[in-house]
Amino acid sequence: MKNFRPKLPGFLTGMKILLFNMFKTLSPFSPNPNVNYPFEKEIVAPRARGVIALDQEACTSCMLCARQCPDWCIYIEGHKELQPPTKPGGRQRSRAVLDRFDIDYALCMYCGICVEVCPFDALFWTPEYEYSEYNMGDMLHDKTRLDQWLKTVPEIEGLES
Amino acid sequence: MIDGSEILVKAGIVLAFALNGAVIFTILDVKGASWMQRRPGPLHVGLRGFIFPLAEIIKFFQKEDITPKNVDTAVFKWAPAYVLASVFGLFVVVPISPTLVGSDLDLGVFYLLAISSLSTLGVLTAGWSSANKYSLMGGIRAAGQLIAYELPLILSVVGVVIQAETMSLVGIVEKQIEWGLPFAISGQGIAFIIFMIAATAEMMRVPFDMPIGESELVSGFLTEYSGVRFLIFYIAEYMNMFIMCAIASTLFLGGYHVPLLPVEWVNFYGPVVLITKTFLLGFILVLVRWSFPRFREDQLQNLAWKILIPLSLLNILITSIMKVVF
Amino acid sequence: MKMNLSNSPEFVESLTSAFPTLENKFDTLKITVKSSEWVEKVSQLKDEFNLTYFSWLSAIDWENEVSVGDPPKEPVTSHFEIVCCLSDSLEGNLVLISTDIEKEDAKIPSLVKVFAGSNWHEREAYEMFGIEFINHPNLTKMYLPDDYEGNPMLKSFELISREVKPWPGEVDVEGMPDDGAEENS
Amino acid sequence: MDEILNSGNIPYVSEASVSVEIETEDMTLNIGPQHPSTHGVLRLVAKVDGEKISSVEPVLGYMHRGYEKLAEVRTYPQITTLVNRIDWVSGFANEIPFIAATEKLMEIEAPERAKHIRLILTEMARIASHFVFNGAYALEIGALTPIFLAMEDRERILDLIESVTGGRFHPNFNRIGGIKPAAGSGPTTKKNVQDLPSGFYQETRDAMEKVLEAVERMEDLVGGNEVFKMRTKGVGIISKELAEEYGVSGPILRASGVKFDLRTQTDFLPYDKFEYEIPTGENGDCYDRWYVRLVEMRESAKIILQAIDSMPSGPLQTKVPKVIKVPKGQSYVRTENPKGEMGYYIISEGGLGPYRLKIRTPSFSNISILPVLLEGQLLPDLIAIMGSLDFVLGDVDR
Repeated sequence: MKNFRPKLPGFLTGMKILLFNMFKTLSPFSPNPNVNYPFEKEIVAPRARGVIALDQEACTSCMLCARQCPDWCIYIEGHKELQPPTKPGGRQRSRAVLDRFDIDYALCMYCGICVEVCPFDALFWTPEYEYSEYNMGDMLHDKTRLDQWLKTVPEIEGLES
Repeated sequence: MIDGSEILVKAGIVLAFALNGAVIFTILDVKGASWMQRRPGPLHVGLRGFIFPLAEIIKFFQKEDITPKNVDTAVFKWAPAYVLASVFGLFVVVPISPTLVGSDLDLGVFYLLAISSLSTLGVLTAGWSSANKYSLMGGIRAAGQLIAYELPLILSVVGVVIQAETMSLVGIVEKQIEWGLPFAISGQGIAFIIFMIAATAEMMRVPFDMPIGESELVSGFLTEYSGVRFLIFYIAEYMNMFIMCAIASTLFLGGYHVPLLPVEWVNFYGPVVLITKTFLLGFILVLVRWSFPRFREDQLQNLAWKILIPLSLLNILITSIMKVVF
Repeated sequence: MKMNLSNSPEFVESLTSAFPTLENKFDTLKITVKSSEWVEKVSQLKDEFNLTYFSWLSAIDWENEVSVGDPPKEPVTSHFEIVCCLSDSLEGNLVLISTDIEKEDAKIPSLVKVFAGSNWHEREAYEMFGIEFINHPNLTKMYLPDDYEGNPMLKSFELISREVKPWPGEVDVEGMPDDGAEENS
Repeated sequence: MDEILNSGNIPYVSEASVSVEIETEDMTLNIGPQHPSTHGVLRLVAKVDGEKISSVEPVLGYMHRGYEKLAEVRTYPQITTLVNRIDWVSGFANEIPFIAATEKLMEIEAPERAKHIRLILTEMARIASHFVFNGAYALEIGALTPIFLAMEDRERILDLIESVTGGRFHPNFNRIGGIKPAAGSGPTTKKNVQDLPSGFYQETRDAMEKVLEAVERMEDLVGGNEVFKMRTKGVGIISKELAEEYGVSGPILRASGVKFDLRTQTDFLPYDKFEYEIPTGENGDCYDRWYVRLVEMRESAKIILQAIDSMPSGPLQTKVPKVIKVPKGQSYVRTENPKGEMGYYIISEGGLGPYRLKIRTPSFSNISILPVLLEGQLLPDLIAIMGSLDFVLGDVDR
C-alpha cells in the first residue's frame, strides 16, 4: 500500500507525521510515553542497580569488598568478640563483629564488584533510587541506613529458557 | 477636533487586543509543540499549564535586567522599544469588523508595510550594541534577512491592492465580500503563499531563524538580553506572529467575512471569524516551525532574490492584465 | 556474511619474507625495526603491502623501578618503545610496527609526511612521554594545560591522589579485645 | 527548486565572497567549551572572515580523565567496569574489545550463549547510539522535533538493556570468560543466575518492530525534508584517501564509499551466523553519513531479531580462576563500535593488572580531520559537518 500513495513532497510528510503525533498524544487511548514523576513513579526493572543493601548479621567484615572496590568508597571497621560456645562445654569461638560499614555513594560508580565478590551474601542490589541529598556529606550511608535498604530487595524473578 | 479621551480608549483596546493575542499565540506555539513532540508541555502552572505565559511574564519581571559592562548602553537599552513599537503600530489598521478598527486609514496597506520594516532597525541595533561576537553575527544576519524579505512581502501585497483598487483594509475586505470569494482563491493564490513565506522570515521563525540560530550563535542578538528587555523581545515576537496572521487573513482570506454568512450581521460574527482565521494560520506556522530545519543564510538569500521576487513580479503582471481584461 | 578474517596466511608469508623480525603471538602481528629506518619501513609497509589505513601511534615506557602498578616480570633495560598500528581498509589486515629509542633525549623522525593522521597521535605521545618528534608541524601540548610540567604517562610519575588518601583495604579487623588476659576489665 | 537554489552555490565552498577585496582582519571566534553543539566540551578556536572560516584549531583536554594511567593501577575485573565509561553513549560496545583481548591473552573462550547475549547487547548499544545521533544531528541543523521522537524510541532500548544488565548506560555485564554468571558469590546469591529475564524475547521482538517503524518515520521526517537535504547534500565531503590517512573509521568511512565493516572481522562474536548488509554512501557528504547510520539501525534491528530466534542454551561463563592473572604477552583487538573502530592494546607482564593499556578510540581520529575539512566553510556548515562526525568528548579525550 505504501508505494501506492503519491509521494507527498518531503516537508508535507513531515508535517503529516507531526499532526498524527499531536492526535496520538491528545487521544486518551494511545500509551503515554511520559511518566509524570513527582506524582507517578516509574516501575524500575527488578535487576536495576539503584542502591546497595547490607545484611549486618551475614557480614563477617572479611574486607574483601573494601579491597576490591576500584573507587575506594567502602570503609569497614570491626573487632573480634567471644561467642558463647555452640555446644555446652565446647570451646568459645571468636567472631568478628562489625563496628562501622560505610559506603560513600558520592564516590561509588555502581559497578557492582563488591556485591559479586562478597562470599557471605551480605550485599544485595535494590532498584531504589530516591536517596539524593542536599550536601555531599549525607551521601555516606552508615550500616543502619544500609540495613534499611534490605527491605526493598526484590526476590529472584523467573528466567528465560 | 479629536478629543484625547477617544484616542486613549482606542489605544487601550488595541493594547489589550495585542497583548491577549500574543499570550494566546504563545500558548498555541508552546502547547502545540509539546503535543506534537509526544510530551505534555507545561503542566504544573495552573489550569493544566494553560496560563503559563502569565507565569513567564511575572518570572521575567522579577529577573534581574543585566546590562553587560562594555555595551553601548543607550542603544542597548532602547533596542527592544523599536521592535515593540513597530509591532504595536500594525494593530491600528487591522479591521476586526467594519466599525471596530483603530482608525481606517485609506493608506492602510502602505502604512502597514512602512511600519513593519522598523523592526529591522531594532534587531540590528540590538545585535550591534551588545558587544558580543555572537550577537554581532546574529544582528548582521538579521539585517540581511529582513531586508531581503521586505521586498517579496511588499510586492505580494501590491497584487492584492491592484485587485481591490483601494489601499484601505476595510475597503479590501468590502471588495472581497462584493466578489463573494476571498482573494486567496480568486487570483491571489501565489501572492498568499509568498506573503506567508516572507512573513515567516519577517518573524524570524524556524525555517528562517538564522539570527537566533541557537545551535550556532547561542541565541543570536538576544544573547546579552535578560529580564524585562528579553520579555519585550519575546512578547514582540509573538505579537508579530499574531498580527502577521491577522493581516494575512484580512488581505487574502476575506477578513471578518465568510462567503456564506449573511452580510447584515457582519458586526456580530466579524471578530469571531477573523480570530478563527488567524488561529488557523497560526497553527500552520506552528506546524511549520516544528517540522523544518534551518536554512543556511546564502540559501535563504537565494530563495528571496531568485524565487520569491520574480514570482511576485509575475503575479503583479498577471493581476494587472486580468484587471484590464475584466 | 563471508568472514574474511584479518591477516590471511599468504599476507603473513609475504610479510615475514620482507620483515624477518615478525612475531605472530595471540594473533597480533608485530614487527620491530631499528629506529634509524623508522619512516622508511613505515612507508614501505604503506606502499607495498597496501596498509593505507593509519590506525594509531603510541609509546610504552619500559622501566624497572616503577612508582605506579607493578614492575615488568624480568628486568628490562629502561627505554621507550614507539608502536604504530597500520591496517588495510579492505581485507582488514592489521600490523603493529614498533621501534625502541633510549630515554635520555628521546628523538624520532615524525611520520607526518607518510601519514598526515599521525599528527595528533605524535602530539599526544610528545605530551604524555616527552618524546621529541623531529620536523613535526606543531609539536605542542594537546590535552594538558599549557603551564603543566611533567609527563603523566611515565612510570616514574606517581598518582598523588593515591598517596593522599589511605587505602580503605589497609584496615584489618583488630585482634580479640581480651587477647592479653589482663585488660578484659 | 533545488538546482535554482544551489545553482549559485558551489557544492562545498560557498560562493558568498565579497567581490571587492577590502583589507579585513580575521576575527577569532571562540566556539568554546560551553557551546550548544560541540557534543560536550570541545573548544574550536576559529579564525572567521565574516561568516567564512579561514582556519580552525580544536583545543582538547577539557574531558581528559587519564584512562591509560588509571588502567595501570587497576586489576582486570576493575578495568572492565571502568572501560564502558569512555564512550558513554554506546556503553556496552566499549567493553567487548577489552574483554576479547584479555580472553585472547588467557587463551579462553566464552560459551556460545554468552557470545550471543554479548552480540545482542552490542547491537542494542549501536541502535541507542545511532538514535542519539539522529535526534541531535537534526537539532543542530535546526529541526527541533526529531530529538524528542528519537529519545522516546531510545527509551525502550535502554529499558531492555536495564532489564538484562541492571544498568542503562553502564551495564558492567561483561566478565572475562563470559557474561556475569550470578548476582554474587554467596550461598544464596550464587543461585540468582543472571540469565535473560523471563519475557525478554517477546519484549525484544516488539521493541525491534517499533525500532523499524521509528527508523522509517525518521527517514520521512528528517531525511525527506528538502531543507535538510539542502543543508547537508554536498557539504563537508570527505574523500576516501583523506579518511584513510587520518584513520577515520566506522560510518564516516563507509559514507565515503569504503565497504569495510569490522563486524566481518570479529571472530569472538557470532556475526557470521546472521545475514546483514553493510550500507555505503557515494560521495561522503553529511547526508550520506546521516543515511549510512540510519540504515545501520535497520540492519542492527534485523540482526537482533535473527539472534533472538537462534539463541543457544548453555552456561554463561567458562571456568575462570577466582583471582585473574593474565600471562605475559601483548594483544591488540578492535571491534566495530557505533562510532568507528575501537581497539585495546594490552601489554601484560603477568601481573594482576596490565603493564600498559593503549585505548584506540574512534572519535579521536574522526575529528582529527576537522582542521583540514573546515577550511573555507561557512559557520552553519561547520556545525553541520561537526554534527555529522558524531563524536563524543569522552571518546576524544580519554
